[in-house]
Amino acid sequence: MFPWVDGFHWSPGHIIFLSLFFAVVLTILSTIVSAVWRTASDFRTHRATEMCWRLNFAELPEAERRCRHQLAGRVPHRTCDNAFDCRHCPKYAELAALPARNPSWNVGVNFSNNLLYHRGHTWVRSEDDGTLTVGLDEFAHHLIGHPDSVQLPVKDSKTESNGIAWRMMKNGHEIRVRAPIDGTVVSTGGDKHGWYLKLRPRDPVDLRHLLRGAEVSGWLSGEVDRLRQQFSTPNAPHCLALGGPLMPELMDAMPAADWDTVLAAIFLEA
Amino acid sequence: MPDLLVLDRRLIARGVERSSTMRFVFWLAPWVALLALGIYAAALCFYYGLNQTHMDNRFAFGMWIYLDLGMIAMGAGTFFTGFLVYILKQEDLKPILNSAVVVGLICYSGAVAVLMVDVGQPLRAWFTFWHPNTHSMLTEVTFCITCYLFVLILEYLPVLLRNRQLRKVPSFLVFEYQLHKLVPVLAGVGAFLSFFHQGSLGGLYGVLRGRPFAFRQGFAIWPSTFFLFILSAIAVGPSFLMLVTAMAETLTGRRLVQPSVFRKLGSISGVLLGAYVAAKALDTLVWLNITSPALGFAPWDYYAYKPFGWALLFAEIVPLGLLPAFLLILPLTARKRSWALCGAALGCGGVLLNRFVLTVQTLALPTLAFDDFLRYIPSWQEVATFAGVIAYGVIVYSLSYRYLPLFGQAKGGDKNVSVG
Amino acid sequence: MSARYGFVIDLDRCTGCGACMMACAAENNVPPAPARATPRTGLTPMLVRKVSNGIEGTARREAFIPIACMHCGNETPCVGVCPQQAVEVDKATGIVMQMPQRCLGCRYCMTACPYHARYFNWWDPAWPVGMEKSLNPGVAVRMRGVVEKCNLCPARLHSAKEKAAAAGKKEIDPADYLPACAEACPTGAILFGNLADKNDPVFSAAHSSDAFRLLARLGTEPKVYYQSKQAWVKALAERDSDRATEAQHA
Amino acid sequence: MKVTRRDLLIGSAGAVAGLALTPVPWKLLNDVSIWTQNFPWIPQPAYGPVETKYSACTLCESGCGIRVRMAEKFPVGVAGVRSHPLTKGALCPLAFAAHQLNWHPRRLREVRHAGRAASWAEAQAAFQKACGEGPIAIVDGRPGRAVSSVFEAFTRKHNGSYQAVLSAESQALAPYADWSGVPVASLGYDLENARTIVSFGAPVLDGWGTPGRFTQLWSERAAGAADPQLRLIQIEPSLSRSAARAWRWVRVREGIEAQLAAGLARVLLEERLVTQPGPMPRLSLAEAAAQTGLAPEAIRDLSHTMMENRPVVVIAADGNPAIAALNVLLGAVATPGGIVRKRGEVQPHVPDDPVPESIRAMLVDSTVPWEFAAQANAEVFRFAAWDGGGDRAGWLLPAPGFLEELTDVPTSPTSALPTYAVAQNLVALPIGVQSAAQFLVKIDPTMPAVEKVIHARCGEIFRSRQGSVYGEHPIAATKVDSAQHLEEQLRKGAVWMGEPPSPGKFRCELKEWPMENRVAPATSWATAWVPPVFPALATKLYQESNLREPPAERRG
Repeated sequence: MFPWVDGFHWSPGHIIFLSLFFAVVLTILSTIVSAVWRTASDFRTHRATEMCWRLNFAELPEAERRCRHQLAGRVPHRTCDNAFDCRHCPKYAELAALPARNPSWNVGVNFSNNLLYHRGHTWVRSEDDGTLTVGLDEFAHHLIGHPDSVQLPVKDSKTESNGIAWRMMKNGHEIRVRAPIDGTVVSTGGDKHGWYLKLRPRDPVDLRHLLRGAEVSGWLSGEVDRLRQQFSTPNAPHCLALGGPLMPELMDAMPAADWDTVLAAIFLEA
Repeated sequence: MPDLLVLDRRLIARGVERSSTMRFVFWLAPWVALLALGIYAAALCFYYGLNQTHMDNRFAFGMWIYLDLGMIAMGAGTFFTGFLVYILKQEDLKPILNSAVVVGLICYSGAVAVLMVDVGQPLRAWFTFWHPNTHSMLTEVTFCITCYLFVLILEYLPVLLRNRQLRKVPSFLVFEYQLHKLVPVLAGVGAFLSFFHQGSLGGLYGVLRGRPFAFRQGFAIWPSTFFLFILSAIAVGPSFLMLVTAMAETLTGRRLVQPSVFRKLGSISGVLLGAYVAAKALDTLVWLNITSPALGFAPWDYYAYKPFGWALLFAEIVPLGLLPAFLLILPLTARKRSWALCGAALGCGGVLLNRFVLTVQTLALPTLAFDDFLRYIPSWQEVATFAGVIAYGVIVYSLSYRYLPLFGQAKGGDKNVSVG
Repeated sequence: MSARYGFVIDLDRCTGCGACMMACAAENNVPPAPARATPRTGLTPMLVRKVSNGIEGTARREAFIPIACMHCGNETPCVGVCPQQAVEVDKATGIVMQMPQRCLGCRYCMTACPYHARYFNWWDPAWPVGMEKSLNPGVAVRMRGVVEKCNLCPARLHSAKEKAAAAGKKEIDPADYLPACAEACPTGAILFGNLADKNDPVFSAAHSSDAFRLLARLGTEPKVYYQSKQAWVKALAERDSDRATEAQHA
Repeated sequence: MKVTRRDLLIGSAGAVAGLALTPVPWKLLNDVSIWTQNFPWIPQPAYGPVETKYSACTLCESGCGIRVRMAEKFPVGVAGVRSHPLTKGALCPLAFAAHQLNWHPRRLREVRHAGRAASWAEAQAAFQKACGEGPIAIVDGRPGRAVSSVFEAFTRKHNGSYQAVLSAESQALAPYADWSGVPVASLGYDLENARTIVSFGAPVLDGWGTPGRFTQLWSERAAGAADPQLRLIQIEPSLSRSAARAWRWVRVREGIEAQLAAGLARVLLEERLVTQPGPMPRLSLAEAAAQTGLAPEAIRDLSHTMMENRPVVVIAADGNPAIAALNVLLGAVATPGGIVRKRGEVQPHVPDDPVPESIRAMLVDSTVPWEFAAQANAEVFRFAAWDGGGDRAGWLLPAPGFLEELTDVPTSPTSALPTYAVAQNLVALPIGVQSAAQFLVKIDPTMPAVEKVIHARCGEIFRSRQGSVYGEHPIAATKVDSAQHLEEQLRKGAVWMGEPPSPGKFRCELKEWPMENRVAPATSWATAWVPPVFPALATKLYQESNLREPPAERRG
């Protein structure tokens, strides 16, 4: 193997063989090392969260990747190819100008027109002091009810949009809630407070990617429809009857349901 | 038990429907039992030594070596498709790639495991690396197979990390992404390694001057069997992938890959098989008329012993070589799935027969004028050990199919029966 | 000058008594085979085989062929194939050396050997209680799972060298180095010596008209010669001889 | 801080990676493979000085010269002695594993009575009682040894009878003894001067007589030659190893030696092929041919071939008088190259006593083959070093094994020259083991000790001033300065050999042609050297080579 090991010969055959072997070993090792190193650097440069999100987004079924403008009825059909990040979407401005053709009927859950919504079922409210409050929207709230436990980020920790902002446990299911925006945690609330995080947004503040107005109703109705489909079993509870208000604490009401899939769909997991 | 159900569900990618946990468990149970038996048999061999087998001084290689050669030949589809996709840019074969990687991993890890049982002093196996005799084909095989096994593991890693739970860990997901970008490099290395060890496995017997039935002339240090093995391996590798995929499709009752992929694999297999048969025939003629007589061995002597008659040689070349080649090439049959699969099966059979002849018949035939033809029946330990490897393969493939994106994310539900 | 040790075995003189086998086994601490051993799983570095002219009845003739490692001098089949240099040809003596403590037990060399002169330790070596006291000092017992064969009694060569060294000589005295089998043969059928030495009796014997080697056409230059005046015995040298063929089709 | 699962994963991964960088795993790997190179359960050969001793093998009556390598007081190797006048360095195959026999699983180490463990004291008491009641018999397997005379003395004193069990070689000589009155022990074959040897089924190349003596003669004068100096004609039903290597193999039916001999005799007499006349066999050539399964021509040819180059001698497998008669007819008795009388009487000839009707007790020496069937009603005291299996004796008494007792080795039966050697007790006698002689001396202290007898015989040889002593270098007996010195030499492994025979000296008269195929008595055993037990090594080796089946294991 090596010149100092018994059985090594300085013969051409031996040298060629071993050098080829070492070349192969080095190639394999360098492949691993470079993969690891690139991974590490992605984390150093904070590209990791973004990449994870985009990899997940790529795996989402098409129905869940509809463009906000389709939700608002501005365009008949459009699928987002930008990981829901309208900030860098070339067509955003042009499409946003179109009129929304989508009357906001009752979708079964309430939503507020002065809140901005993220597709991961969080809302964002800008406060006077320039911070942003983040909470769980009513749809998610109805489903989960009161979580058994909440694991919130520590103060001054950073959140990245579409990264995991906080985790909750409910009936043995882990719920990973995606952060709507980039920012620094100023203070943390919880289930009782009605909000979960207060963030100081990273400058420049840009909330363009969050849903508002007609988009929200379109989006939520879509979510409710999917929920209906997922629960379209013979013994479906009346709460899901067409138009009826969403029954609170659905997870407690129907423990047998395939919540794993449902929650994954709701919180944008592939 | 409910935990198991939950775990099972959580491991299956969202939106992918798989058979019920119970059904899956019932499918796995017999294989697990078989694997346990195999492990027990191997343990016997480790503890009491190889007297547990029916090998002996004259039949020093037995069933295990034969099946190793066979498995590795079947595993050749992996490096070859990798080579086609990443080096020759045959993108349309991509859907089969993940499945191919798993098949390769099973074949190679299985073969290495059996080899470890087969040697008398497994604890000294590393001597081969420490004091290598670079003239030995076995050294070449050992080095290449070990390295290639690592490559396969690396190629399998991205597939594994795409599992629903594992991908939740951001670092895993990113690593998978980065590694996947580098896979072409691995494919290249894999192709290089496989080329050599497939060949060396042929050389293994081709260099045996003392066994004129196996001995062949060749270029430089490599006997003709070196090249024949490479050719035959890459010829049936794709066929074997077709068979495995087809089997998975019947078991799951779902179309996993487009017919076009099948056809492409088939035609590649067919063409290479044709080339192989031609080369093999030529080589046989040279051997019968020049090589063997020169060593003082009349060729007809080899085939004077039943059950190893000329029929074996004929079967290897015509019904299990030429015929499948035609079945896979001719549009008429190639387009028909059943015919194509039949051709693939025959092709694999032919190469397996070739490996059998080279390993078993070579040892059974007498060399000294006063020697007799030898017989050898493997012991149950030998059979069980190998059965264990088969079971291991089925288990790994089933688990991979169930929890990993083997054929892209084939969303949508299974049809009738569904395992894996 | 480097020696080429080898045998010239006169098959006409061999009565097949098996003394060479016994002496070899005793010299090299070969363990008795366990009850489960078959004729094909034992250890016989020297093995005498009975051969016949393939005819039944009064015309039948039989002879005995002692077979040990042939110590092939050219393209030595077992040396080339060993993956970890556990087999080597000693340049000074021409002896093909098998090193059990280096062997991994892959048995590739056994498939390579056309003479079947290599043996695998299928069992742990074991003797009846107390019999280990009768083991030959200076010859290590081989462990299970390795290949062994005739190394031409290296212990005897070693002591011959020591003796020569003590006497301050470079070359060993040929009389001091005689493998157990050659020493034991009651009819003097086994002649041992240095084939490279023109004055050595084996040289002339090996070049006599009656001398032949087994499977010489393989081109491995075995250093074990055989000798016989009988045509049918000579015919055993090669596989595709008439006798072999008719024996096949008989 | 809180340790999450993630931290654990990373930690363990790091630990594994880190460990690989330390020498620990590599050292472990190395040590493990070193361990495989000397598993603790593998026996290690003894180390320390190896000394070489010379002696005579006592496993059979041939008494070949052996060179024994001793390490830590135990024999670790047996080889022949080139300077030995009779065997010239040859040994039978089994002798090479003889040093392992003492550890054979069947080695006897304690007294057994009726299958149960007993003590020497009990055995002694029982034998003493038997002597009191009488009559007793002592059976000796190798008459003519110092021990034999102890046996004889004991039987004389305690109104017993001395019985000798003869090997087949000796029995083959018995007819001449009957006809000439010369004791069997004094007769031998002068093979060195014969030119044609006709063996009636005697395994002459397969353990007959002294290993090496005839095989070497054959390999020098006969092997392979088309027209050899020494012709070996083997008459045997099957292609035995002797037949396979013989100059001619005559295939005959089983057990028709006498008929063939008669047929040959007829041809010899009718065609005047022999000079001196003899009684004509009653059997006609045609009848002989019919019974032997040979054509009359074949028998005629055979007799002609026999006479082609002479001297010719016929060797019988056992004491068949018809074949002995053939030798007489051929003039192969008391002539060079035939049956000769040894010069000088080394061992006093001990005559067999008539066997009494009923014997109270029978002491069977360890030299008597296991097959020996003792008289039914007698109480048997069986000495044996190895248990041959079966229930052969009331008393089974452990006797010394290989090289464990001092004994002398008289002339081998087939030898033409008298020899005398002494086998030293190179190995310490195991506890609880003693020889028949020691047993008898304990019972009757007036019995002479073996040492004394040997000493006396050395004295006789010294005074006879005949032959020479073959030690490191052979010297004429006349050159030996004292009996003391001679004994020392012999005890060191030298062998004395007397003068070659002088022709004549005895005659055999044939009244009429003996016809019966004398059935070998129960006391005879296969001529090929069959040990009380087969060395484990040999059993295995013979199994692996296709030489011959190992003797059927005698199971209890």
